Amino acid sequence: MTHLYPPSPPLPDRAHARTLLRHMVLVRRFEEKCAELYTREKIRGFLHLYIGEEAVAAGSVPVLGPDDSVVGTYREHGQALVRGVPATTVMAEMFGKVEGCARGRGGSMHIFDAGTRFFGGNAIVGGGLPIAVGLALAARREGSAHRGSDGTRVTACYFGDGAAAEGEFHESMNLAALWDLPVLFCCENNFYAMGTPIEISHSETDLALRAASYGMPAWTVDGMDVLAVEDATRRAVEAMRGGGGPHFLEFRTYRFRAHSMFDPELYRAKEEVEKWKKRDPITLLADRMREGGMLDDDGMEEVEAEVRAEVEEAVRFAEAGTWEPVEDLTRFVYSEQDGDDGEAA
Amino acid sequence: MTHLYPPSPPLPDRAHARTLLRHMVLVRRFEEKCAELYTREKIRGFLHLYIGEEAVAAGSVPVLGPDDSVVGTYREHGQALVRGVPATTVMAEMFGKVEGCARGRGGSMHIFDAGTRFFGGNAIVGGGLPIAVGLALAARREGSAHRGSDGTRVTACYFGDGAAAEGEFHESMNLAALWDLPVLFCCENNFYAMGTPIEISHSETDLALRAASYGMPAWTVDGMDVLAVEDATRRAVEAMRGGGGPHFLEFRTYRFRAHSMFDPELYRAKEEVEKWKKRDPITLLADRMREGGMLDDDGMEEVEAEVRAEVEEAVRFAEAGTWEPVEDLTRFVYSEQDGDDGEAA
Amino acid sequence: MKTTYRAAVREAIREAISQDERVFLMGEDVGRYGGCYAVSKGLLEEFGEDRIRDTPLSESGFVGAGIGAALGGMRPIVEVMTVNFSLLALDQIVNNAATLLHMSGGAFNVPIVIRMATGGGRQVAAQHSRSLEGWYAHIPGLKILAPATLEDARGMLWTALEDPDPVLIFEHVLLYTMEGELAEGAGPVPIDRAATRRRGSDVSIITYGGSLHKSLEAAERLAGEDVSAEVLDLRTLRPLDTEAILETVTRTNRAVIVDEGWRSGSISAEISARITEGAFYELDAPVARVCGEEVPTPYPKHLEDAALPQVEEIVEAARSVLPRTAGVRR
Amino acid sequence: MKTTYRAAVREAIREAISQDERVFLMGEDVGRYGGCYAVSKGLLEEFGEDRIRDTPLSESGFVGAGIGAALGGMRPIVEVMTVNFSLLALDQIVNNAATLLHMSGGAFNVPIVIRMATGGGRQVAAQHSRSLEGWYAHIPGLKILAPATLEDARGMLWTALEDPDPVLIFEHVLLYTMEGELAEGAGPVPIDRAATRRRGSDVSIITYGGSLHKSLEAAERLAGEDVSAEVLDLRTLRPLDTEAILETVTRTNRAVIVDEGWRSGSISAEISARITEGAFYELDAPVARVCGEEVPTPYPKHLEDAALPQVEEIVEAARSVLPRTAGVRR
Ligand SMILES: Cc1ncc(C[n+]2csc(CCOP(=O)(O)OP(=O)(O)O)c2C)c(N)n1
Ligand SMILES: Cc1ncc(C[n+]2csc(CCOP(=O)(O)OP(=O)(O)O)c2C)c(N)n1
Ligand SMILES: [Mg+2]
Ligand SMILES: [Mg+2]
Repeated sequence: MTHLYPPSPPLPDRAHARTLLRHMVLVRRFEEKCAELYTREKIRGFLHLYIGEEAVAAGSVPVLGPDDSVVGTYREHGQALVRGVPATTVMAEMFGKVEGCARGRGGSMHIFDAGTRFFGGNAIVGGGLPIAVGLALAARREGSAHRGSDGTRVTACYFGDGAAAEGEFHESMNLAALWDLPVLFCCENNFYAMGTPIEISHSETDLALRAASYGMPAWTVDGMDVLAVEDATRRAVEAMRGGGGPHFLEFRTYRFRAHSMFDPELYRAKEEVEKWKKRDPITLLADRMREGGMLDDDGMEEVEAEVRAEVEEAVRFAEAGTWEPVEDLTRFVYSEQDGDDGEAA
Repeated sequence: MTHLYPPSPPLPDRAHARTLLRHMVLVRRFEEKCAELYTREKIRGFLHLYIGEEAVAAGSVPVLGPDDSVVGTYREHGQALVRGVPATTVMAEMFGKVEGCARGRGGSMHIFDAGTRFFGGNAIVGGGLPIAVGLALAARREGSAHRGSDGTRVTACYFGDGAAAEGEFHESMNLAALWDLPVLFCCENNFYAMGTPIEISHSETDLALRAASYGMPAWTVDGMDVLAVEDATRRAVEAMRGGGGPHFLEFRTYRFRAHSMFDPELYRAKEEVEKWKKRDPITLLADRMREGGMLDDDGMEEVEAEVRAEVEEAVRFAEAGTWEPVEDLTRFVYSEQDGDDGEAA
Repeated sequence: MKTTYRAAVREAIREAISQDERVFLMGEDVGRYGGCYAVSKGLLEEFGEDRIRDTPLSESGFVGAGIGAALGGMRPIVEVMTVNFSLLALDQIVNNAATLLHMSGGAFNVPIVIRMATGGGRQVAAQHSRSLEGWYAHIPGLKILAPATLEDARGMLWTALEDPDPVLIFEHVLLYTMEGELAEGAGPVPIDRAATRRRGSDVSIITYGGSLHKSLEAAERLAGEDVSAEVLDLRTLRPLDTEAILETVTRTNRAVIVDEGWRSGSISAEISARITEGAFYELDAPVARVCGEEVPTPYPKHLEDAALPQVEEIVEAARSVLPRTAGVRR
Repeated sequence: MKTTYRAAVREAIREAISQDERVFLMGEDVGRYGGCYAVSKGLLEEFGEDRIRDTPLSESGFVGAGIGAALGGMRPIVEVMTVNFSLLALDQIVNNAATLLHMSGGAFNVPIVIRMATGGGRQVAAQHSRSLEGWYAHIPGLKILAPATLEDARGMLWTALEDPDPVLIFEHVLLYTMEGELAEGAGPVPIDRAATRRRGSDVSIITYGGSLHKSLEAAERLAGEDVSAEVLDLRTLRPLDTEAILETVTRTNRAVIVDEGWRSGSISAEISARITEGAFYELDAPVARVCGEEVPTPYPKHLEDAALPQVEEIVEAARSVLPRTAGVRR
């Protein structure tokens, strides 16, 4: 692969660089634990790992403020953890326990969290895109009074290269651009939709180019370089706060693992995976920090230790969680009002 | 409006020019008669007139050969008549008579004709686009043996500016370009989708530009100039016969009448309509033919007389047609096989 | 106040927009065109583009945007021109609107109201005449309304907008021009209760929406034959008011269900099954159904009429469940 | 020959492609990935890209393209990964595939076969566990199959490909790994006939698809209580084999319907209604239904299990329609 990205931005201060690193390590170790727990059958159903793509979440999500909104996919542990959904409740969700962020009803593909405005966890490819448009529409109306002070509330929507072939992508891009809404389209181009390489999905594989055809600023970003991700996201969000309308960011990245736990990976060569692993986003940043004198072995171990503790705590929390009583099965079909039980009629 | 079209092509020979003129006059008079029959309640339901847009059908459809296919919309009388679906069976269809090209089951919005490979008549906006892709897919496989001689079979799909906002447009454009299929996308941009002007439908109103973003040749054509329409269509079809893959033609045109018989036209100014009427496609060609010495008042009257006879014959045929017996109501839900009656079980 | 069904819906929208700044109307041609059935005529001029939003042709996109806006604190009224086009938005309606509350374990409810025209009878053929409200009623998480009177057209929309969950309102195309009296002070109408439109003791005609008026006409004709038919207007298809259904059937011991949807798998089947389950031993005859013929709606009037339930069929179905001595008061 | 349901479907596809040059398979990840349930594993290598076509994620686009290809003379097998995603293609399926023959007055038939996985039981939660085959059965113009055995998985696909009209085949996700014997010479299977899977005289269990095996297990348990249960496998949900349904109920006088779909408006309702209409006076007890709970499928196993029909519930439902003396042979 040839990279036509601008040079990587300079290293930020040590504290900030460490936060970026820590976020990536957290997602990596959390998911490695998930894979292990999957084989131990603590986690079931579909499990889609983000390993290899951590720079995208770690670089982009923290640029958003607490009043902004995030819409994810079924491969959303990364965004959720970096957004601040506690690792404990995310893990409990994957165990299916009531203490999970979605009371265990959703599992891995359906992470939701009201407190951090994390709106899923959508397992229909492309299904979150129109929702993001609507959240931005709401933010614009509600937010018009705020514009002067803290700017427009942004809705960041994550989706894959495969999703961009869906009709809902077209409709959402057009609506956002037409209505000039503050949607940040974050395309995680990992070059595959399950086993389908991007050349088999798109007639025009330069997704930023396609996006630009809606009259929307659209940039291609090195999604393995967390500093580049952060820089691009910052510029986009700043423009949006100033009323700049929707932006499209294509993050070129790669998943190191299989699509899901069921995928025998027949469709790609081991060498290709190995080649990408040489640009492991964690190593890339760690090496630069080392070069910049911001990190040594002890420092790295400290990060790992913190993360280890957090992940262990998450597993303990999930293990200690409780199962929802079967009597509650039909709750949450309808909202519970005035003492009624929300059951289906 | 400013026109950035290339200069109009030269006039063809008299016989050919007369055919173009005759087709346009046929569609015009046929539809004027339809409007009259609608007020007389011979035609019911939805009736969408093509008046003003005749140059698109007259210029493009005859470029196709008998083995090519046509997919239309609910505003398809023009394409059907020019394609050679007899005016008689089209009119009978609108009367709802068994002699109609769809046995009267479909009415104005659902003109179908197997003999001329006219595949509807689709009243779901955008619904015909994927079907055109599929027809082209079939033609490619079936046709691979033919390539050497008469080239690839082309599927022409007509749709509006409004349709281009639908998700199916995106999916179909991508599939056709990705699979390099001989689909001729004929976008009839009449600047409105019902009462919605194109600026309210599309963030990028230059539809050919949007289409080109799929990596497909896409041209903007003066849709009021039948010679320009024909020329562009010819070039596209020639390229496709040579294996050139899909092409997109944006025909800029205008409907002189209301969207349907129910439309009070609140959304556009009379002046705008009048301005466009100055570029009436029939007058444009007739004037050039007069200038070129190919047409005089007698010649025009001759065309009108021929068309009048054809339309009168169509009405007579439709009037004389028969009503399908009520006992046959549930036919055509399933195909009739081996003497079974195809009824729903 | 003399008004029409169309105007009653418009009034409800107007009042909602006036009183609640979270409410807005969005859909194809709701603004400049005035709505394809003229329901929203004049509202764009009155409220401006922010509250009356014309959308491009992109049903999945703008229905999904409505869901997102609802999640974001708004109270959108999304108009899909007709139920036929709603199939393009079905993923958003079923996989998101109906499901988000549950998937999120109660964290996110979706207070959206989606209105659409439904039904046949206007000779607009197969792709424009479907009656799918009963089909939608299969989906847990949705509430499905089919107001058949002026009062309900206005009052159920109000209640729907108060509801925390997604509500779909199906307006039968033939009702828009229906005229009638509407009390100035007519208030909200519950969205979980059927209404008895005519009292009777011999047979229960259970129906909703466009078929209500045919059923009332049938009941009137039956009265002429000395048969006393009760007419129950379901009004809401999900949740079904099973209690009201069983109550009337238990009283009359005979039931006819009238439903414009295609017979197989229509809501009439569910009603029949519930009657069997809840009032089997009360039934004096099998439950009868008068439904749409199982054919895509044909264009010609005589075939379309034959495809839809008609008054005479309802009368005959009622006769068929009555004892042989029908017409002679039992 | 010992094989699996998955392999039986694969064999049917392989043979169809080998024998009929019009047949091709198209869908997301059917090629390089080998199919999301590994049904088409190896077929790309065997037949090449022209016959095994990987599509982009665009359900409406490629299902519509399948319809177009069928109109153009091909015999496409379109795979939609699961019924959940088919909602994105519903407009094409309902407004085009099911309707074109009628709208065109018989001019254009659509010989397409659309296969999809359906059902729950794999803890993949609300958006991946729906059971909507009964819902699809509401649509005139479609044929709806739900093969539950190896023989049917293979033989019904063959017959479906011979059919001139659109056929939807629903494969229950839990069946793919089911092993069993399949006769080498096993031939085509009719797509309009139910099959009696177990003979019995006390009660008829009417079911299909994934629930067949639970029903057979329930019948086995009931046999232990000296109750003789007949098990009818519908196999095809549209057209429903009403004759077979009425025949068994007329014989046993008691019926239990087992259906994984959400109860309200499921195919179980239609079956119940038809029994009422056709065998009311033969019934000794109200028809019972064992259906999916009306909740989007929850992720945790104990809740998912509770949401789906289970053997014990079927046994209890059968007991409930039997006379009090059940267990003592009448
Ligand atoms: C509408 C829809 N179709 C198919 C699927 C099955 N599916 C799940 S993930 C996936 C691949 C999506 O690829 P991409 O958008 O690139 O995201 P990635 O998995 O690479 O992150 C597919 C086909 C689905 N969930 N939803
Ligand atoms: C999916 C769908 N949505 C809405 C409609 C209602 N409708 C019929 S025609 C039309 C306008 C289409 O505009 P355009 O594509 O520009 O074609 P035109 O009518 O201008 O020829 C609309 C909204 C429909 N038929 N199908
Ligand atoms: Mg991808
Ligand atoms: Mg237009």
